[in-house]
Amino acid sequence: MPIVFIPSLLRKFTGGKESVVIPGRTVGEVVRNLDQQFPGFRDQVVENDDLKSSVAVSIDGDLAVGGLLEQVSESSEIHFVPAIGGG
Amino acid sequence: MHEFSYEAPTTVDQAVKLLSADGDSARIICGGTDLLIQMRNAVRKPRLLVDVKAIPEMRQISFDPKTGLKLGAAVPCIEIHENQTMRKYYPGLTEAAHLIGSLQIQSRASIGGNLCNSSPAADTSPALLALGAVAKIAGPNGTREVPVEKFFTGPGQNVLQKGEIVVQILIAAPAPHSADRYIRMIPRNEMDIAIVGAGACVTLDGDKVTAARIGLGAVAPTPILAPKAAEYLIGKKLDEKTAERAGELAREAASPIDDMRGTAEYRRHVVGVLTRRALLGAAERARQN
Amino acid sequence: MDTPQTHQFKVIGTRPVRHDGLDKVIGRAKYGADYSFPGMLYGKVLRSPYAHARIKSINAEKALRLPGVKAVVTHDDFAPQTTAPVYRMGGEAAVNPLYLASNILAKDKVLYAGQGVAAVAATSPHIAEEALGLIEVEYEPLPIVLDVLDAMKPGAPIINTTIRRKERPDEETNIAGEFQFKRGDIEAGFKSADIIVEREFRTEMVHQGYIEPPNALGIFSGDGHATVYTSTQGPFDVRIMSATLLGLPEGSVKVVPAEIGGGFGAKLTVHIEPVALLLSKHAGGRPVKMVMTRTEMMRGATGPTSGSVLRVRMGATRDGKIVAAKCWFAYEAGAFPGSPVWLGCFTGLSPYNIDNFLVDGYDVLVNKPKTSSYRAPGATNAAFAVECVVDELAQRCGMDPLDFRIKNASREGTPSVMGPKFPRIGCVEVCEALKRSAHYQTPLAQVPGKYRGRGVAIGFWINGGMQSSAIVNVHADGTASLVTGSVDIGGSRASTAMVVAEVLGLRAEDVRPAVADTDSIGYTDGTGGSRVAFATGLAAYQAANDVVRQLKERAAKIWEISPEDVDWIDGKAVSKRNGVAPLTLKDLAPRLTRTGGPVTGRANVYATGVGPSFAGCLVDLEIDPDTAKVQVLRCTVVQDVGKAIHPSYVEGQMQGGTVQGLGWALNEEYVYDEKGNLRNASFLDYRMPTCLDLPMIDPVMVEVANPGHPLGVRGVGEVSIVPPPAAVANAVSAAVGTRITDLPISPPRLYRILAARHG
Amino acid sequence: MAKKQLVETTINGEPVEFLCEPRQSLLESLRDILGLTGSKEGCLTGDCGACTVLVDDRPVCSCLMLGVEARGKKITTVEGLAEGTKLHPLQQKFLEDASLQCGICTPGFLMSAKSLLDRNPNPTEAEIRYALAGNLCRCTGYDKIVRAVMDAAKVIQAR
Repeated sequence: MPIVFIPSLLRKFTGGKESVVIPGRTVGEVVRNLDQQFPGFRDQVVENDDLKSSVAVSIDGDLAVGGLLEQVSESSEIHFVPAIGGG
Repeated sequence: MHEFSYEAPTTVDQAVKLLSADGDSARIICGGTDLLIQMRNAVRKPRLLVDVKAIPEMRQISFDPKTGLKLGAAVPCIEIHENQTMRKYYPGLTEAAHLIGSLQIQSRASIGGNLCNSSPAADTSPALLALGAVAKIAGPNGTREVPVEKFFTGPGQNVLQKGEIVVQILIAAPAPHSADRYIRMIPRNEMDIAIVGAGACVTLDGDKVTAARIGLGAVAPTPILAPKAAEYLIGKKLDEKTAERAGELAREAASPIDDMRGTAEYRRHVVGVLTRRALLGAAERARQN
Repeated sequence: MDTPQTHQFKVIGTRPVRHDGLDKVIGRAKYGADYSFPGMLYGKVLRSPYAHARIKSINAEKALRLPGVKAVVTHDDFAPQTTAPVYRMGGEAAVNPLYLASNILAKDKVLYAGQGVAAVAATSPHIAEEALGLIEVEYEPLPIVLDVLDAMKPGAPIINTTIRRKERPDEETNIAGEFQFKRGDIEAGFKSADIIVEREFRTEMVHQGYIEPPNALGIFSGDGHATVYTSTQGPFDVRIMSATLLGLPEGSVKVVPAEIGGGFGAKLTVHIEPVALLLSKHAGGRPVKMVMTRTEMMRGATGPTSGSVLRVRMGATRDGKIVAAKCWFAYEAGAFPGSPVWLGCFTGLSPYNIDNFLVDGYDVLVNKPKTSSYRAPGATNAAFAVECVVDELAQRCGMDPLDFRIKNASREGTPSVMGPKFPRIGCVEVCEALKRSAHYQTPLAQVPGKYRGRGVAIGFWINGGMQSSAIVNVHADGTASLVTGSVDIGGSRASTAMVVAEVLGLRAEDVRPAVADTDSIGYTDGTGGSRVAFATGLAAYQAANDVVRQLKERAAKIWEISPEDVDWIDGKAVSKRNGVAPLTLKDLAPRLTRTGGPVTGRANVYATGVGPSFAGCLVDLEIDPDTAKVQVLRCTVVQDVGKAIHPSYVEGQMQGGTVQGLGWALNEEYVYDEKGNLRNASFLDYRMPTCLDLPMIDPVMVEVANPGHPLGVRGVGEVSIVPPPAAVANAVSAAVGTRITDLPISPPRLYRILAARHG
Repeated sequence: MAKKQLVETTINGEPVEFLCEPRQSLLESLRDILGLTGSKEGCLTGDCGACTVLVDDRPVCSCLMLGVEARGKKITTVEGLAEGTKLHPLQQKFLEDASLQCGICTPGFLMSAKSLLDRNPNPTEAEIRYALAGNLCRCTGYDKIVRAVMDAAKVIQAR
């Protein structure tokens, strides 16, 4: 099952857990499953059925360009990170 | 920019007439490197600009070993720098002129403009003070001569009356074994306004100083002389120690402020450093004259 | 194995003359301000003299009566805006349109001196300027807060009364955002440390210093369409933001990107484009040209980058292993939320593999301009603090500063501060190249009467990918053209065209690159985040391969074989079946008509596989002990560039970023008076380096291929600005024996340190 | 409105007449009246040098000179640097040495450098840096600009 790393400021939703192993084939499914286990988590990262503007997802080190639709594998490492900016 | 009209007279008389006729709202343009910026910022709003660059006597440099220098107030700084007489007899003033802005600015800016803009930080003013220069002024009531040390009355202010023009800068021929030097402190290597400027002119008899003048910029509401520092040196050998002491005395003459270019504390310190360096530099040159 | 490092490229890695170069050296290149249209008006913006004030009334009657004045607009002429985010940068960056509109033209309150209040269009720029003086604005001044720490204190003047911290919903605050990254057990980490260094650092706001004033020429058509000509880094960003502010559908706005005279991040958003359109709309559709003055842009109309307070505590074992780090960063957001503090939090410690850390970041409102991006935004501030502490740790451990860094360096598989593991990166390689450099191998000679010092620092930048589109057209004469949506700010037309030339077997000069307007090319994110050579390069690569696929079909047709039996090798179609002579693009191009018609390749990418980049800076300098003036004597910049497509322009990025960093280190800063007025809003007093202040900047390119890109390319635009301030501070510290903690290290500042030391 | 004045001047070797208001700078006159947009506006305070032109063979910031002051002068702009399609060695070396990135400062640098090489065909690096100190570039760090001027000097000397 994929492993999700919880951002520091959201760990209050996961009882302080830094990472959670959770089933899911897409980022959206992973988030839904996380929310069942840790109610309120979804609202921290999702808005209007898409990732929040301030949130990006990294899967195995690469940006999940498909957002919630991005597929994840059984061995994926999933990180929620702030959205990018640049000069 | 606001609206104005423009005239380019070819004689001083015409210029004086134009300036007198248009009340307080006429202004001379020479290099324009300060004025146009002030006008863009609406700091000055002249209705008439009188361009003096077509007046021949204001564009000439003439030197006579007896009577000294007549420097046209409108001569661009770059021409001063390129002039062999200026380099030989007034190296400090020449280097001050060559420090103003970039080469682009020096192609336009003049010592007369630098003087009349009357910025406390003007580079050529301390050099002129050190040389005991005199401004030859033409006006509706004829001409008069004002020593540079009496020329400034405040930041951006001077003794010029309505209709008056600085036509020439008059400087005595350098005495034997005398020379001048100008140094400034800027954070970059070019293109800055002096945080402090120091001009020195010394005359030596053997090892001893027989005459000295020190002009300072950017450390008071106007460019100033540091007479106590200069007097201290008379009769003394100019070396690191006496120059250092003169620098300390120059510090006492300064009344600097904090601004975006530097702190008062820093300025007070650097006055001493630059005075010392300018004096030693002038003395080194004087020994060769 | 054939890798980007071993492959024998024909075009990539060479240094051809850039395609747009000629127009730029003969004065023909058209920048935004160079466009003119018949009947054109000129727009100007009235800006607030107050740093914080309520706008009680705006009366434009007198201005409108001035002959030549055609329109006056204010915030209320924009379409009504909400705080619901508008997405740009491919949805990666959200913009609050109410804040955006209010920053451009203030709504109800002005929040910094220099904020737009009203705008005028007139028949000449001079008349427009005069009209500004006739607009009567009544202000009610409010208390201001300028210092970031003051702004965080309870009881500080509140800049935006709607902002709350999550855990304190009832309290008004200037803290607009909080970020945290955490790993391991920080207390245990510090307990295991033999040496701990803790310092507080400060930096001031700095400006990008692009030379070209922001400009926009807006034409509002009667049919509801609008066109903007502008020098922007992000034409599609201008499109969505202008459309939003004017209440138009996105597709009805066309943005024509002009040549751009520098941006460094500041021109990724809109500043006057929507105003030019608004004025055009109110002036009966006449074209309106606007060009900002230097004073306007310095005062913050385009946004500087943040000043900051940075507290760093790091611990290491005696043998030089960093075991714990704690960072506390507060960045000035300016008048609206959105400093790059989280990027500082992310990047500062990322060069190092540290098991225990805690990084806290605060985005803080102050009555200064809304900050905007500046080359590797947020990273330079953080690296300044971290790299100074790392330097001191190395010193206290008695280790060479580069050996210390190599020992602790992040490598492939090291988790970055955000958590995801690094792919193949070149942090160690950069440090090693610095060590090997002739510069590092030559000791710095001391001279009597001067202080001399050497300093080193490294830096990290994440780089961007995002979306790009590219079209490659094949011409009958055997040349090709490349059309992209990426504004070329530093030579990217050349590098992307070279990629196409490499694939198609052409010379660089046989591929003509063009930057298209927003109607003529698919969506393309802005030129920022060091993404163009990487992502638009990838689109160009794929579009060229799309051409190759079609050329193989044409060759197959000519040879009467199946396309599967055709290879494309070294720019030639080669038959697998028999010994027919290969066909080049030049051979095939005249035969396209009879083999199926024109060939166009296209690609649209949302690029993944971004390769982060590292750079290092080594600097020697000399200090005049009497005046405390610092002179840089020698400077070397090392950077992992992945694969340098056009090495000259890669070097140029490295040198340019380094010099911006040196300027930041030594003299650049925003100086405010107590009323919040910027005192040095000019190039005279905002002291960027001139060429007389600098030595040659020696660039050393290290090529660690990015495994995420077919050519090994990494973004190269930004990271070089990150290390220099720390490198300079470390060099000054070495020279004078006192640790430097504040930027810039200007003569008055350094004098105070020297004077205190001498007592 | 202050009366427009007729200015007779020589620009890039051609006699030119134009009408301008006294408040229009030489830069505005070149760009907005004569359509010579090669000279760039960067600061309007004489600090960036992007508007540098030669007036009677001396470098001048055209933003700090009035159009009416051009009367009787010989003005050279970047558009007059090449001879037809034959580039000046400086232009050629700026291209070959990759001395421009965004290119906005390039016309000003070319004019300052031309002024230097016209006076001093064999300048040292320090002399080049001094002569170019009135021109700001934010992209290149100046390295490749200085090198191009050195390289152009070599070409000129070899002639």
